[in-house]
Amino acid sequence: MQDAGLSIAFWLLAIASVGSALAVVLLRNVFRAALLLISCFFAIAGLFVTLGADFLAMVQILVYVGAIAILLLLGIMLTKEAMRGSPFSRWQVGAGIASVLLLISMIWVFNQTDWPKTNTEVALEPTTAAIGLKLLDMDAGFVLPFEIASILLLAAVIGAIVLVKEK
Amino acid sequence: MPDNRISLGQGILKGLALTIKHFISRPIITVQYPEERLVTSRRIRGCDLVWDSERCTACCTCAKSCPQGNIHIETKVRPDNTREAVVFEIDHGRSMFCGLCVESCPFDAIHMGRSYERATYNRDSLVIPKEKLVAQGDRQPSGYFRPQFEETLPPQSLLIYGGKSSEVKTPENPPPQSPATAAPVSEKKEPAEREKVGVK
Amino acid sequence: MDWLHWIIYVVIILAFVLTLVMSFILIERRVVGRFQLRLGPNRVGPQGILQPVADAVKILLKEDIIPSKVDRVVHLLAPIVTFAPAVLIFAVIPFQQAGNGLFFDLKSTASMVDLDVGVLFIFAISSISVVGLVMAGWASNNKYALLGAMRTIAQMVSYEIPMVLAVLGIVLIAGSLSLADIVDKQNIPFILLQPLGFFIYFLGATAEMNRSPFDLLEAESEIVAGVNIEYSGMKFAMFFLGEYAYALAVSTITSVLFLGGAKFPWGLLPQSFIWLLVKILLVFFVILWIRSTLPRVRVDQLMGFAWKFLLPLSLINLFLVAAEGMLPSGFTWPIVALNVTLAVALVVIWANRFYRVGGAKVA
Amino acid sequence: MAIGLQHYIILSAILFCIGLYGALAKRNAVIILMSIEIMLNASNVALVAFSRFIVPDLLTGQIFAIFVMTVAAAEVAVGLAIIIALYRQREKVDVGEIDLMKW
Repeated sequence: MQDAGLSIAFWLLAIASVGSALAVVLLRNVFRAALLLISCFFAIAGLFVTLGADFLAMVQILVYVGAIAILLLLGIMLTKEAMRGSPFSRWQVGAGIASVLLLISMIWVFNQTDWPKTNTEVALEPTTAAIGLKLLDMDAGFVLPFEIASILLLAAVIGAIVLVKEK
Repeated sequence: MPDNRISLGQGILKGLALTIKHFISRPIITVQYPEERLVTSRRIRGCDLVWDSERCTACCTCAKSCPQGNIHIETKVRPDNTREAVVFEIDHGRSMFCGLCVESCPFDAIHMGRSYERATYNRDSLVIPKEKLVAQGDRQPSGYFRPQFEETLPPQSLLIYGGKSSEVKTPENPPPQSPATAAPVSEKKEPAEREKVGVK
Repeated sequence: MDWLHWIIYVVIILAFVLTLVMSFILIERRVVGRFQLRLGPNRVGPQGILQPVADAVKILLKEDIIPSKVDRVVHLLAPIVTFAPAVLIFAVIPFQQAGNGLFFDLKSTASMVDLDVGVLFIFAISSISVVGLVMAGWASNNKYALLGAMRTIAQMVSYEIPMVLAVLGIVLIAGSLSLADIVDKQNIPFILLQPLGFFIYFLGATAEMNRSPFDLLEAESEIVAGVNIEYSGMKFAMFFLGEYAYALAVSTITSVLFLGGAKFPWGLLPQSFIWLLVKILLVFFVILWIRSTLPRVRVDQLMGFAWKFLLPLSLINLFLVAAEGMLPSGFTWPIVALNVTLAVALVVIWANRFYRVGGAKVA
Repeated sequence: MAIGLQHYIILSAILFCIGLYGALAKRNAVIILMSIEIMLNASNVALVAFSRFIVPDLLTGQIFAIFVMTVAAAEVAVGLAIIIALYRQREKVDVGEIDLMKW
C-alpha cells in the first residue's frame, strides 16, 4: 500500500517535473515558461517528500519558489525581453543532439553501475534536527562549507548591488 | 540637519492612542437617514417653494426675476379689478434655488421651502401646479429672506456638535401666515446677529 | 479511519476559514467604521450580519469580464493561486493541544497534520501567493496591474526575510519547527519573551498580507487598484477573499506562535479552541487599529524600511535570543523584563539612527 | 515495480539534459538562467536520492543539496544583476549579441 502510493506519487511528480521542464525550454512565451518553472520546482519538492527529505522539500519551496522564481519573474518584467519571445540560437540542433547523447550515455552508465546495496526499509524520520546538527558538527560536520556558503551569499549580495547600482 | 530630539515611534503611538480613544469614547455621528433626519438650516433654500395664494397679486415679478424662466403664470382680471393667477406653475427640475423670486416678491407671497428631497419618478411631477404650491403638511416656508418665519423655525442640528437628534424628525406645522405678522419688504432687514448654530 | 480524519479536517478547516473570512469582512467594516465615528453596514439582517452574504450574492451575479489580449489561462488561474495557499496554511495550525480541554479532551493535537517542519511549511506556502499576484499583474495586460505586481514582488521578497528571521527566535526558544510543540512550550506567551521578534514579525506580516499601511499593492490613488484592476465578478471575489484569508492566516499564526495558541495565559483555565478564536480576533483588531491610524507608506520608504530597519533589528534579535539560550533556565521573569527593555530601547535607538542616516530613502 | 534509486537518478539525468539543452539552445539570458536552475535541481534530486538509498542515516546528500541551493540563490542574484546591467546598456538580453569581450 505504502509502496503503491509512493510509486503513483513518483510517476506523477516525475511526469510533472519533466513536462514542465520541457515546457520551460520549448515554450516561446517567457512568462509562461517562468510559471512552469515554478511548477517544476514544486514537483521536485514533491519528489523530495517521497524521498523522506521533508526539511529540504520546504526549503525547496521557500528558496526556489519564494525567492529564485520570483526574482526570475522580476527579471522578466524589468527587461522587456518577453515581448520578443524566447528564440532558439544557431546551435539548437547541435545542443539537442549533445543533450540526447549525454542522456543516453548517462542512462547507460547508470544501468551499468553496480550501485551499493540499497536499503529502503529505513524509517522516515524528521530530518530537520539531524541536518542542523550535522551542518554545525565540529568534528565530522560541515562547519567550514557552511561558513563558506555564508561568505558566498554575502559576496553575491554585494556583487549584485554593485552590478546593478546606477552611476 | 535632522532634528536631534526626534524620536520615531512617538508619533505613531500618539496616533494609535487617538484612534483607540475615538473607537471607545466618541459617539457615532452617522445619521440613519430615512429614520433619522437632521433639522435643516432655518434659512435653507429648499426645493419646495411655497406660494401664498391670498397674498399673491399675480404681478408676475417672480416670473420676471427668475433667471431660468421656471415660473409660469397666467392671470385673469377679477371683477374688482384685481388680478388672480389662474395658472401658477414652478418647474423645480430646472430651478437652481437662487431665491431671486423670493427676494423680488413685493408682497411676501412666495417663499423658499424647507425640503431637500426632490427625487421623483418622472420629470413631469417636478412641475408643481398652484394647488400643490400652497403650504401644507411638510411644505412649509423657510426663513430665507423671511425673518418673520425664521423666528418660529426649530434651530438647525449639526453633526459635528453631536446634534443628531432622534426627537426632531418631521418638521413642525407651518407657522401662521397672517398678513399682520408679515412685515413689508421695505422694512425688512437682515437680523443683526447671526443665528447661533443650533446645539441640542 | 485515516480517511475519516482527513475528511473531517478538510470540512473543519473549510468551515473555519470561510465563516471567519466572511465575518472578518463584516468585522473590518464595522470596526473601521467605529474608528471613523461611523456605523458601518447595519442594514442587512440584525446589526448587518448578513452583509457579507449580500455582498457575495451581488458579486456572484456580476458580469465576468475578461479583457481582450490577456493571457487567458494565466488570467484565470491567478485568483486561485492567490487564494489556495491561504487555506493550505491552516493544514498545520493546531486548533487545540492534546490533553485536557475546556469542553472535551483530545488524545492528539487537533490539527490536520502536525508537520515537523510546520513553521517552514507556513512560510513556504505563504510565499506562493506572490506568484498568484504576479500572474494577475502580468496577465491582465494593464500597466497599473503590472506596476502593482512589481511592487508586490519587491515588497514581499523584502519583508519575508525579517519576518522569517523574527520567527526563528521563536523556533530557537521552542527548539522545534512543529507548531504543536511551539504551543506546548509556551508556558508564558512568547510575545513576552520575544517582544522585538513580535514587533518585527507583525510589521513584516502586515506587509506580507498587503494591509495598510503597507498596502501599496493596491494603492487606489496611485495605481488604481493594483493587480486586481482587470478582475471582476467571481475572480475578483477570489482576490478579495484571499486578502481576508491572509489576514485570518496571519492572525492565526501570530496567535499560535506568539500568544500561546489554544492555551489560556499561564494555564489559568483549561485550553480550548475558544481562546485561539479570541486571540485571532484580538490580533485582527490590532491590525484594524493600525489600519485606521497610519497612512500608507510611500513606495520609496517601503524598501528602505525593510532592509535598513527591520532586517538589522531582526538579526540583533536573533543574536539576543541565541545569547539568552546560553543562560541557565529559571530566569524567566528577569529575561522578560530584559527583553522588553531591550526591545523598546533598540527600536527607539534604531529608529533614531534610521532617521539620521536619511530615513527610508533609497538612493 | 518498487521505485528505487535507478528511477530517481534517471529522472535526474532527464531533467539535467533538458536543462542543458535549454542552456545551450536558447538566446534569452533569463531562460538560460532558468535552464541552469533546472540543471541544479536535477543534481539535487540525484543527491537526495543517493542520500536516501545508499546512506540513509548520514544525510550527506541532503546537506549537499542545501549547499547547491545556496549556490543557486547566489547565482540567480548575480546572474540577474548582470542581465539587468546588460539590459540597461544594450536594451537586450540576447546572449548572441553580448559580445563585450570580443574585440
